Amino acid sequence: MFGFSYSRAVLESFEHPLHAGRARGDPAELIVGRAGSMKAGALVELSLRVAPGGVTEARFRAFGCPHTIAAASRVAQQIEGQPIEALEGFDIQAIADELEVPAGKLGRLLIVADALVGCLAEWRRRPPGTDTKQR
Amino acid sequence: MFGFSYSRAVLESFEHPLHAGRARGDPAELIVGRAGSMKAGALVELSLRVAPGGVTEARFRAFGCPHTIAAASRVAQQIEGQPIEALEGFDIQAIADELEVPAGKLGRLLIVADALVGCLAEWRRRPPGTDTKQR
Amino acid sequence: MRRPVYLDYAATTPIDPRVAQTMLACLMPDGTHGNPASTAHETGRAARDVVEKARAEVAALIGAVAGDIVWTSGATESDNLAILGAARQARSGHVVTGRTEHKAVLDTCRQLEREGFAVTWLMPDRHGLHGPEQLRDALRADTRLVSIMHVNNETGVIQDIAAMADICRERGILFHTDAAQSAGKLPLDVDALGVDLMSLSAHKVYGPKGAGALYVRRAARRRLEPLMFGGGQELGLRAGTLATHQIAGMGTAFALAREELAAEHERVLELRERLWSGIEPLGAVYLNGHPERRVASILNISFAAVEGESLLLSLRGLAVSTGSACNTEVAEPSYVLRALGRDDVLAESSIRFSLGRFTTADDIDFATACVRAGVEKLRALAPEGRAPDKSLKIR
Amino acid sequence: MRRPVYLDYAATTPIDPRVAQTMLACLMPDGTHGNPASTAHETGRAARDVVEKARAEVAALIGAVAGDIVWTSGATESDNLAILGAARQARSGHVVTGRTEHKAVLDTCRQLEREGFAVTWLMPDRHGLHGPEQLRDALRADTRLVSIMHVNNETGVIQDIAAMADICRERGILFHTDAAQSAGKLPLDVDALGVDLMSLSAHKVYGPKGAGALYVRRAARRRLEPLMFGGGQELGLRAGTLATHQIAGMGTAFALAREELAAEHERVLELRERLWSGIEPLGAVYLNGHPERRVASILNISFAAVEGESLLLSLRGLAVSTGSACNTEVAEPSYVLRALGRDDVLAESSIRFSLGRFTTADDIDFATACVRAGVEKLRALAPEGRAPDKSLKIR
Ligand SMILES: Cc1ncc(COP(=O)(O)O)c(C=O)c1O
Ligand SMILES: Cc1ncc(COP(=O)(O)O)c(C=O)c1O
Repeated sequence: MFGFSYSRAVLESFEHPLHAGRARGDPAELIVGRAGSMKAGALVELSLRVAPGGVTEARFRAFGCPHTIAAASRVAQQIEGQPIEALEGFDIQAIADELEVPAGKLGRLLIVADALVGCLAEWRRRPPGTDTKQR
Repeated sequence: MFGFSYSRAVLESFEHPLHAGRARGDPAELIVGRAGSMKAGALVELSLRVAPGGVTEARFRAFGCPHTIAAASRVAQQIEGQPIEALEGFDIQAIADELEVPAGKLGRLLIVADALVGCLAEWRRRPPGTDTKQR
Repeated sequence: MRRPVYLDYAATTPIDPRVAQTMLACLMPDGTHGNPASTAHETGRAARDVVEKARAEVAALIGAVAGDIVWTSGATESDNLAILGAARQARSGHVVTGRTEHKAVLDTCRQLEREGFAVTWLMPDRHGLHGPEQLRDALRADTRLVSIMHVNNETGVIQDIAAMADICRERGILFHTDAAQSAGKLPLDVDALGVDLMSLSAHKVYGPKGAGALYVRRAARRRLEPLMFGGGQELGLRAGTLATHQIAGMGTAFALAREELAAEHERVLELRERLWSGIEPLGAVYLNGHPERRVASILNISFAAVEGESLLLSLRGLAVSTGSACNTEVAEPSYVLRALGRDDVLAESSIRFSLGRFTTADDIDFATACVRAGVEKLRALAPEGRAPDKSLKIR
Repeated sequence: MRRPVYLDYAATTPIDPRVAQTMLACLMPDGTHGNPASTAHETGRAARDVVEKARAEVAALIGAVAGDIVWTSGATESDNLAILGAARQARSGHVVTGRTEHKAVLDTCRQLEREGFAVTWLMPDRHGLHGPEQLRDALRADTRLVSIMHVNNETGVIQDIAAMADICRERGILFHTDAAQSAGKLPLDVDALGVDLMSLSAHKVYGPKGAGALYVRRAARRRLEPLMFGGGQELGLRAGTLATHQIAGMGTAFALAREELAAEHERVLELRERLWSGIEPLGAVYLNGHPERRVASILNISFAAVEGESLLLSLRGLAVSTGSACNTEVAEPSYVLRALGRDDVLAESSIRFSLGRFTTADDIDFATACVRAGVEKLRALAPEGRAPDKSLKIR
């Protein structure tokens, strides 16, 4: 299936993905971004718990190739603990470089980035804490 | 060169050809028959010393394939000691059978037979002993 | 246990040590190193004898006369010789083949289209089978050749060759079958099957790669144009120095296949059932190909809600093939599974397990554990959880 | 001494034990048995690595880039791929070749004639050489390809490929050379020679039979149509599973040839001179081919007044080739020697002695003794005695 080999970083992340799952807590504090589809070969979900100080928990779920999984895991790791504004300038290319993602796979990384963009959009539409009553 | 193999009889005769050379003696008693050519792939010479009692010596020389050499040698062996009349009904096919000559090579055997025919013709034209003065 | 556990016998088999022994007897300094065409000397004649013995061995496995076996460099060449050879000899006309044929047949038929021939591509049913009636309907007055494989290399499905060849024989149309995947796995008899041309490969039967044969029924000999010219070897149908050690190896491989066929069938079938019964409980796994009309050695499964490339990486303790093209960075779903009606996602998340002579129960248990762990982990990671995506419906 | 003494290295060489070792490493149970196309798993990737290493080794012997080497089943296939491939891609036009080419070239060009191409057959001079001017005169506006062998397999004569390729390059005509008999015997450099296509064979260089390669200059790649289709291996130019062990063996063989070329040349040349100086005193023996422009390993001699088949039988302690076709009961004189002007009788009574890596001085002395005894005995038996037939004149 693959004429290329995986970088050590991808293999490590694939084997032991960090931050897998769904962020939990007060639904008022949770935002979720999704991008891609099974048809497209990658479906990525990022879920964040956002408190006034910033992202207190970041989790991912992914259907996709090892690069997609590794990249989604890296994104979740990196944004946890960051102020929500940091997401805006998030550098997906740095992750692509770190994971040595081959050119043919950059489209998949954009799906990961789109999930992040989805989170941002959700946050802008509905800053966490504004709908606690909905619980 | 040959997709076929040689019979034991051909190999034996090729290795140790009997009656090779030229019959010697009183030229009045000698007759020689030749047939074939180098171009045809076989050139056979039979020389006989013929005394009133019959063929007292038969020798052959040959340029040709192993079957040709073996057959010429056999002919010389068989006619030595025979009355000259015996040459007329000489059975070359029996030699072909004995040597297991393949079909593709029967033409070469006919060249051997032709040398014998040459001897007979020579004998008819000039029965040995009629021209002793010519010596 | 040797790692990775090799379950890719349909791609190629390891050489049987007894085959290696035969080959060695040619390769060693005192071996049969002559040129089989050099019959002018003993060294060449010894090589020719080796070649002719092997010819009889290969013929015996398929119920053919030794003189009807033409040596080639593999089934790819055999397929090309049969198809291009028969069509080009006829100069023009129509050819019938199927959509799930090996690329050696498909690409060759596409070449015929470029050369002006008409080609009908039969669509299989959802199990991968062609119906004889479907073939009959496809035939035309100018049909020169029908080429339908015996056993499919991805799914293991077995076509009813005898029925199809029968229809062709009635009309004097040449029938070719690619038997690369059935030799050594099913009893084969060219007369019972009624085929004119049959492609064989050594390296699917524990013989060497780069050796193959084409069975050419005597009556079909004059209806083939060679692919390669020069030297007149192999009835003028295939030029080139015969590779004595390769041919000798193929001969031994086919002789062994014949001896062990029945016993191996039982053994391998049992192992495959063991594998399937270990994997099936995962749920949302789909068998590709016909449930019964398959060779014992192949199990092709699509795993719903699991991405193909990640699945393969999870299974890196196993040497298996997937339903994706291997030679490009961008995966391409299997055209065979697509023809059976699988969508791209299920086609890409398929794994072909193919078992063989050296597969053990331990190998199978290890494989089962790998698959269960890998699939469960990936499904747990996926957004939809364990439930299969509703969009992934089987036709 | 091993009997028969093998002096037929130009027909095929025994495998060098170091080559056999490399092949064994693929053939043994723990060997590299994967399919080089199965890059989805470790077993396949290991095979691919072996194949790529060999590609570099073959390229190195001829000064080529590894990516320009296409694996084939032998020089016969390489010749066919080059010639049919280039001509058919052009669809129509003119091809030039020589009358003393190998059958793999001659018969292939004859096939082109049947397909409607025009072919010019260059006549060599009495030494077997073509002049570059002769080639220039033969070229036409629609000439697509020139195919001239580097070293002749019967006489060992070396053509001036660089001069001829030069003329073709000027005009954008593809130049192919069959180097099956020069690889490992002469320094080879595709750029210095200026060829676009070069055929190579493993089994003339102590590698396995059934393995070969075609060098395809990058710029010529698109100007070739494949012979075989399916699978897209080898840049799409040659389909079929790569035979890992065969290719590995060819790689080692070519690496060894490169290392030992200069030393072997000296050694073999000396042995050949020893053989010639033992035979020449027989008288009425004629060297076939150019006295100097020949590879060191071949000595082709016509013996006047000796019938060919009997000569060969006399020499059955030696494995040598003769100037006659091998595959029929009725001998056919060598078309190569006929093209050099030998009459049928002298062509048929020719012997090609070809020496190689394992030939010793003892072998040569034994061969000399055999030849002397055999020729003297046959000449003594012949009607004309020792004197050569007057009709046997050399042109
Ligand atoms: C059905 C089928 N046909 C043809 C081939 C090609 O055979 P080979 O590798 O001998 O060229 C294969 C295997 O790759 C195959 O499975
Ligand atoms: C000059 C030449 N070309 C081509 C060939 C054919 O090579 P192969 O035996 O590898 O097909 C040979 C040897 O037989 C040869 O000597």
